[in-house]
Amino acid sequence: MSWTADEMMTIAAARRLRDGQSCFVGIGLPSTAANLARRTHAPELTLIYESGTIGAKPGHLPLSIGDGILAETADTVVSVPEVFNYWLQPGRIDVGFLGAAQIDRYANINTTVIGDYDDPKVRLPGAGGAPEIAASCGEVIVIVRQSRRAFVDRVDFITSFGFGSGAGERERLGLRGRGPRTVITDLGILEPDPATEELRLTHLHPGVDLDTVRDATGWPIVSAPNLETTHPPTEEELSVLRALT
Amino acid sequence: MSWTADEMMTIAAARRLRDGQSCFVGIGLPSTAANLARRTHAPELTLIYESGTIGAKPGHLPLSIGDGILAETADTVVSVPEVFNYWLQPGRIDVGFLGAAQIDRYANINTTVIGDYDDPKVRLPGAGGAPEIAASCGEVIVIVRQSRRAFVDRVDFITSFGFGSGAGERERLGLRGRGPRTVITDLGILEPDPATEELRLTHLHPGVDLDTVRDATGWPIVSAPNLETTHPPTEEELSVLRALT
Amino acid sequence: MAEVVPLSHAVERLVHDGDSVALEGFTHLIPFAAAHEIIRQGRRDLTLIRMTPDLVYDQMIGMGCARKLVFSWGGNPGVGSLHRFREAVQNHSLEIEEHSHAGMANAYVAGASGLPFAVLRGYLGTDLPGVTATIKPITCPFTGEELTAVPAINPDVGVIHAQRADRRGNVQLWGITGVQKEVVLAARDSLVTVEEVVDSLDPVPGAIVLPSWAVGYVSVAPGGSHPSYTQDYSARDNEFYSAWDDVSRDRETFLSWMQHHVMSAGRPA
Amino acid sequence: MAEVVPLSHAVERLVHDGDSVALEGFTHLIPFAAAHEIIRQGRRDLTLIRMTPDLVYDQMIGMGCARKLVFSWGGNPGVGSLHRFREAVQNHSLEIEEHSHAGMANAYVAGASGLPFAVLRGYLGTDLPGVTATIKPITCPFTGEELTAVPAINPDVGVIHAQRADRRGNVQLWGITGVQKEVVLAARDSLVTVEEVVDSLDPVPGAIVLPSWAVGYVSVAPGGSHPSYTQDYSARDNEFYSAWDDVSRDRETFLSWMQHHVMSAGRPA
Repeated sequence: MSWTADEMMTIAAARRLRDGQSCFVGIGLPSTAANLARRTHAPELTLIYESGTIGAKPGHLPLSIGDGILAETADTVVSVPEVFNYWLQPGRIDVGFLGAAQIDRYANINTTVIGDYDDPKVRLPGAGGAPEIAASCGEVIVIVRQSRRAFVDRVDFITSFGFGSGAGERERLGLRGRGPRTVITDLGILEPDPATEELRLTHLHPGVDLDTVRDATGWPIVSAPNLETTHPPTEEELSVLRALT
Repeated sequence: MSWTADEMMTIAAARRLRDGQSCFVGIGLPSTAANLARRTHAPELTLIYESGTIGAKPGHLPLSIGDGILAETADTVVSVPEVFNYWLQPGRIDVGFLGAAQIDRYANINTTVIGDYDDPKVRLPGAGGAPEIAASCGEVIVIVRQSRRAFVDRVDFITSFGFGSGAGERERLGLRGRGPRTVITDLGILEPDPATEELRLTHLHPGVDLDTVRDATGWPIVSAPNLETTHPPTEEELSVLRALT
Repeated sequence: MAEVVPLSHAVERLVHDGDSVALEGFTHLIPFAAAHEIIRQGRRDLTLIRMTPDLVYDQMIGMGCARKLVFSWGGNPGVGSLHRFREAVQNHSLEIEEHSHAGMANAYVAGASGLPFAVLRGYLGTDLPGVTATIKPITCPFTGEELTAVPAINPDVGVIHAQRADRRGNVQLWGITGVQKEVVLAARDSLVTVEEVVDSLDPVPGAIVLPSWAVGYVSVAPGGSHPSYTQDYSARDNEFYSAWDDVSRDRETFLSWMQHHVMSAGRPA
Repeated sequence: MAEVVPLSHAVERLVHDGDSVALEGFTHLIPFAAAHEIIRQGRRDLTLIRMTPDLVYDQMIGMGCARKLVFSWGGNPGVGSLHRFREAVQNHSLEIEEHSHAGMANAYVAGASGLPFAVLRGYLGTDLPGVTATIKPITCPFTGEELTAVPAINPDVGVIHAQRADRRGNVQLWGITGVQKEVVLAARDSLVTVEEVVDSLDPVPGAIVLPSWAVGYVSVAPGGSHPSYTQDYSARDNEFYSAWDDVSRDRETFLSWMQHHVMSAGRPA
């Protein structure tokens, strides 16, 4: 059986969600991974989209965070202020699932601009719900394809706070969530070093070597002492994922 | 035809409501008057109760501000935070209709305690929605039976702000509504002097003389230069009121 | 995920002496059955929180459950006074923290929102800030305007009554929904009594749904809002509210009534 | 009371050069018909306010209506960039005021509530406060904790699309309702386009109702949310969203598309 790097990435992300958790889902890869998890090992996963749909059980993947299928299948639909104020902000939601245009060694995320804010090389979409998802969810999973363009030493703009410039900063700011504990890419999995909060490689996906990861990372990335290889996709994971997309 | 002083009071209050207005209604006499108005000259009066029922059209008088008949007949039912924040606070509502245990010469209202707050002679129910109704409605109508016990020189406790100690205070506090423009009693109608905001008698109900009002008022009440006699209840007003109560 | 358990079990697990407890329901859906179980279990030194204490807290205060009351309107709606509440305040046996409805509603909103305080246009010019320490001025950082702040309410336990739940513990209520969503979300743990448990919650106009994972315990208590009401299940017992004036005016009459109607009533299964 | 008038009349009366205008609808119920009428009427120097500019503001920006944009996420959902928006920002022809969703949602709530500002746990640690002057710290007067304040949004005109209204101008919408209630209540005046006007608004689960007296104008615009959607009336045209990427990438292609599909389209009756 064969699979693409994107399939491995999505499956690895889905596996990180535990059954019974609540998950604030961004659109795109996070939504695919969360829906895959709900269809495989985590049928009791509660999906929450920023459009206010709580407990959505979409039969097909939505293109946007506000597709009709989300409202029609949700346990309840609340207003957008309510989803941010009553549900996200108090830290009720276990996992926030984010993408990124840039991410740096301390897991800060940029989705705002490449270059200078006032004279951008590339203007990106901006923040959306991400800054508060990154602040308030119990933990954050980032899913992003690994490349030197995306994995930079320091992001051009902090749209969503990871660990700032290292350990202790989240606590100093009074952020409630534990921040981006997992970054899942098409090459492997990165997790913050418990002492420094610097992202280091903890898993390589099957068939990927360390040099490939180093070449795709804009800082001298370190491997965890117990670097593992990700379990390859199962047949079930692949077939459910392919039926979904 | 004859009528009671309470009937005259309720009818005089109902007449002050204009068709098409929105009215934040307290329970008891205010609710009776507002429902009488809606059944006579003001069919397009919008009744709003603090339970969150907007546009209630009760077929009978509710005993409480949260009776089922209010929700069942409302244009919409909103949460209690919403009715105060989105509807009352911004000054959207034309008229607030309040009762009082004590009211003073500057139309400040007490529904909290008789005597000292920390050692009350009589503990009354308290504020409810009244402080913010008095602050935020376009204007306030107070309906209260006139007696020396109720009409005092200075209230023991300001639960709801009228004009404080006189003209200009509402503006200094930044209150948006124009305050208690009308106090309707079983003896007549009091309105603030435009210069001083002190309540003075502008109408006597039919058959009531000035001395009776003076005896029932705890400060030396002044009559307006153009003191009028309230029009007696019409047959329609009386019959609708009696059918209602 | 909410656990569906008998009411007595839920109260035993949730409510402890000294807790702050908010039983909400704005005229509609007042959780009397839960209150009666708390009374029967003999809880003491509670901080009772509720916008309108109503008969439900008149009973709890009269039975000695409360050390402190946080409230905004303490009357018998459309009838008059709450005599047990009134006597307790007048003889200084109950500490009070007094707000307006707008202040309390916003304090619950802040509690549900994970914020330490709420801002409102309220209390200005009144004597309430002079007697209630939890009302403070706050200045708008953009306009310089002075407004009012109240701290969040985050009770140890939030209790509401609802029309129904499904077997997974999702709760559905409709009609006047008051501050019920807010109190459940603001509370550290929560109990919802329901008229019935059903297989699935068919959508109802005006209904709100509290997902099972945001609720602590669900207990079946048919008629559990009496003498208040449950829209589409029961009507408000206005005669009970009127008659309460006489029952509660005298302490002995009250105690004997409670003994007969609440204390010796069989515990719900 | 809302006036029910043709869309072109409503836009003529409501929207003037230089106004601040918020067209809301969170993916669902985006008021494209109203936007097209504003474009056809040639409005200029508008401050456009919207959480997700979406294609609707890509079109208005590309057609030169906007001086400034207040927003929180400027992408083509699930597709990629908004090219007219992106080009305008990159060549400095559009002033921007940038927030997060939580910040903007709360700014609308403050606007609807008659408050000058809102408080949230937001933006902490991010670079947004450094580039957006309308994000300021605020200290809790009870706990001393530092939070974030944003000023209220009170647009000159709020515009939404809804399923239906009755003849008196009461408006009903359901499905994902986003910040639509807030924008209408926060705005100085408002316009609601609807799929249809009906005799009476039968209750619908999940629906909100805006009473006629809280709405400015109602105009009938069937299909007025296309290519977004109107639950129970139309489906989202996902292909249109995908195709927009090519239409909008090049300025000339965009202008010719707009000329053909919007400018020379007959004004709605």
